[in-house]
Amino acid sequence: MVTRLKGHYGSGIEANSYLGQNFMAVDASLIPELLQVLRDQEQFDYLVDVTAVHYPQREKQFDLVWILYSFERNERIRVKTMIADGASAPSVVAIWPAANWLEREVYDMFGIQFDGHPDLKRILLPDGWKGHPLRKDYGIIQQDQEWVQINLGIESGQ
Amino acid sequence: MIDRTMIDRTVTDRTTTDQAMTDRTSHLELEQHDKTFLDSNELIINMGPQHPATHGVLRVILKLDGEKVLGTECVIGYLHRGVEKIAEHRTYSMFNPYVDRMDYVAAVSNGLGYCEAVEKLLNVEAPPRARYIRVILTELNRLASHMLWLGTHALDIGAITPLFYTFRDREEVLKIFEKYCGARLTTHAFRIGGCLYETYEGFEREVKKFLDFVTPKINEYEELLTTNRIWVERTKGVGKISAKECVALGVTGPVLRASGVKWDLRKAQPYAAYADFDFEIPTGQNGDTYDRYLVRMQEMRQSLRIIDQAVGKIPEGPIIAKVPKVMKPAVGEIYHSIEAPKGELGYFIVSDGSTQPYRVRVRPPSFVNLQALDMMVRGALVADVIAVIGTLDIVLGEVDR
Amino acid sequence: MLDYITSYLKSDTTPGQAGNLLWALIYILLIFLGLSVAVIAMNWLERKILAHMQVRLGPMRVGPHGLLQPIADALKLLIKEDIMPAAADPWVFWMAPILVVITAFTVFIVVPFGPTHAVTDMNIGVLFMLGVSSLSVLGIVMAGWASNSHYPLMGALRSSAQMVSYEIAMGLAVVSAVLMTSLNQTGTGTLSMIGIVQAQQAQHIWFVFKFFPLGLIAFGIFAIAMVAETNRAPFDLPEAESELTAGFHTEYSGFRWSLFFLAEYSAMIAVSSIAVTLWLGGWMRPFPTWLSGETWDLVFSLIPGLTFLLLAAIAFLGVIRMPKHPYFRVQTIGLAGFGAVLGLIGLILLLPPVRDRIQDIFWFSAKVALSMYMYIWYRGTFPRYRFDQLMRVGWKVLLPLGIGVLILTAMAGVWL
Amino acid sequence: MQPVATTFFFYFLAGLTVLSGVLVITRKNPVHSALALIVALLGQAALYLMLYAPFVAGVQIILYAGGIMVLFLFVIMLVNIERSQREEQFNKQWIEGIAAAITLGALFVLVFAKSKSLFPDRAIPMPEGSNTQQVAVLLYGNYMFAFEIASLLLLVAIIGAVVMAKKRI
Repeated sequence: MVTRLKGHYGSGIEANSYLGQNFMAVDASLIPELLQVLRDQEQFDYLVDVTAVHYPQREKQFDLVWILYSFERNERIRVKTMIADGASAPSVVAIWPAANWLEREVYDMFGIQFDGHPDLKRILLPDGWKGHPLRKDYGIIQQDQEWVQINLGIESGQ
Repeated sequence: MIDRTMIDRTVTDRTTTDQAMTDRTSHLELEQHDKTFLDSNELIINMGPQHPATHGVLRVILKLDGEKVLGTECVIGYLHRGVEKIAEHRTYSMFNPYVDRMDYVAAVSNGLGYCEAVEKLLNVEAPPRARYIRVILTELNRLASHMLWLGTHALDIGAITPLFYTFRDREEVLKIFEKYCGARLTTHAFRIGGCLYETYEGFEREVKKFLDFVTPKINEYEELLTTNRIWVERTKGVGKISAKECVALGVTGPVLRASGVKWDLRKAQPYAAYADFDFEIPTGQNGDTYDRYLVRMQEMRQSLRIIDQAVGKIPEGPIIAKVPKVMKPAVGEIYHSIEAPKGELGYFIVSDGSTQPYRVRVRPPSFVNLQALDMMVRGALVADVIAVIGTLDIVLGEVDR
Repeated sequence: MLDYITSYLKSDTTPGQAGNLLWALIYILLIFLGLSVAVIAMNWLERKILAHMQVRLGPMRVGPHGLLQPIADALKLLIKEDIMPAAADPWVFWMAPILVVITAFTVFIVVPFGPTHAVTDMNIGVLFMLGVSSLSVLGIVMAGWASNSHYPLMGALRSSAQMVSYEIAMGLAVVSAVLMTSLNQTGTGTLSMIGIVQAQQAQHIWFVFKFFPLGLIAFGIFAIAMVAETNRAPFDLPEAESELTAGFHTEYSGFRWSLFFLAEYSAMIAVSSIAVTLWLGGWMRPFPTWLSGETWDLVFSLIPGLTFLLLAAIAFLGVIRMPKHPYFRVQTIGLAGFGAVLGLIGLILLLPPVRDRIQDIFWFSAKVALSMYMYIWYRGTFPRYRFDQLMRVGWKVLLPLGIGVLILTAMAGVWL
Repeated sequence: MQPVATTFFFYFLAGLTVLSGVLVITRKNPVHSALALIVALLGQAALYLMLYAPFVAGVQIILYAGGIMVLFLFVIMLVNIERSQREEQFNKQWIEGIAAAITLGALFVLVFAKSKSLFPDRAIPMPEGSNTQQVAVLLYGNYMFAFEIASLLLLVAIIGAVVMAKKRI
């Protein structure tokens, strides 16, 4: 499968395996197209999860991860791509509706914009919150003090 | 007199003005249906975050035409505790108890998923005895979770009696947990590499006794509900979701199986000791609330079957593998998922070689399943929204993490 | 004075018909007190019975076996803060519970506890009861609207639609029972509550068994419709707790809320008494023809007293089973006192002059109590109907069935 | 039996009915109007009772106050009250109203003046005991045809309402 995809997309794809789990590191430009192909032709019809990992030291700070599963093959695959802070990723809601809330959560937690998402707004945190808590530079007890004071009427949420 | 005490928990959310609500729901496009001169205005109702039937602090904004639901929007996050952020600041074993607090109804399953994921990352395997104990406790937990679901679901639909029956029987499960590890709800039963506690004296006998006790009880629930006309009318054809829609929306667990997809991670990618046992995956055909109910009832029976098999042949041997005191997995990442009572519960763990995970991502089944709510209730009645929230079996601790 | 009382007791008419204002007032007072006691007892019984159906104990702390719980609750409700939402319509909000309570109590003036034990006997008794109890929906609608909040409004909408729909089926069932009263020499029926029972006496049959199974079906229709009419499970949609939190009384608290509570229970008793009067022979004792004769009359006349003695025995059994710890002393004494009161009532009821007078009331109350038990039983067993299903049952099942039974009853009355 | 304080009750009920009738047309809030109308209808029912027509009174309560007015309220509650209050009210039309009132009043006076020739001297008092039976005999005996025609009319009205309210049948 990977060779087939490689033949089609060239060097943008790097397939790998760790502890028996397959993953592909993919160039960000290939993303919506490749995922579409994975769903339509390779039967990865179930989007398990969309998430991200923050590496502040890197130039392209975020790893964006799609975890896919195929009922047909009983097989999982992870698709990873790197994107820079402030850059936006293509949304896969059109391919898997399941991505809707998952992408909203990634946006909420990391501040990654998704192009083409129907309703990209915060999901777990309140709408007016400042900051994206799962970034490495966001402290564990850090809070949006202003929001807490205005909306909860208390000095601090701690 | 349960309904009288609920009155104090009045719903109206006074912090939200009508204007703000309208703004929030402005994107809920209205279906164009034939309008007649008798049509009334749309009503926007704020269901929750404190509402008897939203199972915690879920807030659903309903756009209604009379009693008909035109659209919904879920507002979640009231219970957000930043579990994933906490994980980055704890060592692997320190984070273990935290996962119990996500799906607090099925804490054992959460712990199992996390421990197995870290074990995979460390490339160790739990010894067989530990795996059998894990299977028994996890299946008991599945029973407890399904019982709680059944009770609250029936209560939402208006049958108040099953709640007390299921709580009575769930109590027996919790007693076993308590005897095993000292905790009833957030058990922290397993450790990375196996189990910390050996089974207590008479564990097998008690589990067997529990099996004998609970089998007629499940029949009793079924007697109360399965052929009850009102129950069937309230659940049949309500909140239908097809297999295709389930897959597209990432819905897993009993909801997916009730739509006719015979997929269970315990069979598809066996973990713990599930490969050793003989059990079936119950499925439905219609994907409605009634089928989901039947599937869960069957699942309870299958769980009993698994426990029955496991308890008879727990192998001897150590209960914990050799894992270092200070865990430093090699740089890498792992995704491991198990079949929690609610669906696929996955852990995506990234290690940077230090004692603390670099990133832990939990793939919560309730969160993804809840996404299907809007699709399932459009065009239905308000009463169906309650039934569908119940049948999705969400736990807000897991949705919000 | 004594002469006056005895002369009244010997008369065979109700105070209302005799124009006896004093006795009418006494009756009204008695009914009011009796109803309040019945509602309190019902409150305790419902919680206990429901609890035992649900493997719970129910109230156990306030008084022996929670006997004082309803009183504690009533006190709590009375001293609770009375909240009126800022955006509510004060006048309508204030009127609604009063209207509901007034209608719920007014209907009792025609309820015949015995041939003479009614405040009055109206020529249009049944019609009066149905009409006045149908006014209570106005109170519910007013409450829902005046709260100016979404959930109460939806509860009010549901309840108005529900009650108007079920009133029709209920009316048809009632008419078929009224038709049965006309099966006599003159061929004229009656709407008077006392007249209906007297017709059953004259025909030596409870109407529920008349033209079997027509009477039974009509009774069944009424029994279903009366549950819907009083907003009880499984038709408790207007106050569906899991959907509308509390429905029309979501915004009510304290005393006003307790008025709704009072009205709900007295409405249940009221519709049950209609059912008992129309189909279950009213104050007639069971098996009036099959087990007739002097001996059986005596046996049945002893039952009221024996029932109370049995209750007293149960209470004393409870006393024996009380833990022998000083902590429980007050409770034990309380329960023993309660049992003693019950026993005393039982003994008084066994006295010949009392037992002849009290029989009618006892049998009537016993039948109503049975119906109330059914209410509790439904609540413990059934899930709640959905709104469209409720409407379907009302319009597509009960209404055609009611019309069919009415026509068949008329035909049976003409030809049989 | 002789009723007590008949005159007092008559004037009390009549006054109540008229007062709530006035409230019906003067209240701005339609729900208040409807509630006042209910009071008027109940007062009317009580007046029927005083006329020894208990059956009519019962029907008045069960149909008008308990049935029709509930449906009225049902519809009114769904209407946006704030918006309807801002709209032009009918009760601003004083001239037409006064004209109508004068005409109606003149008619009443005329009828009262000529009542000697229009009505028999005394209405035959109906026996209280079998009032309902007599209504039944009249409705199903003498005026059977008219009664059935009326029911047919109502049936047509029901079908018409269904057709108007529902485009797809």
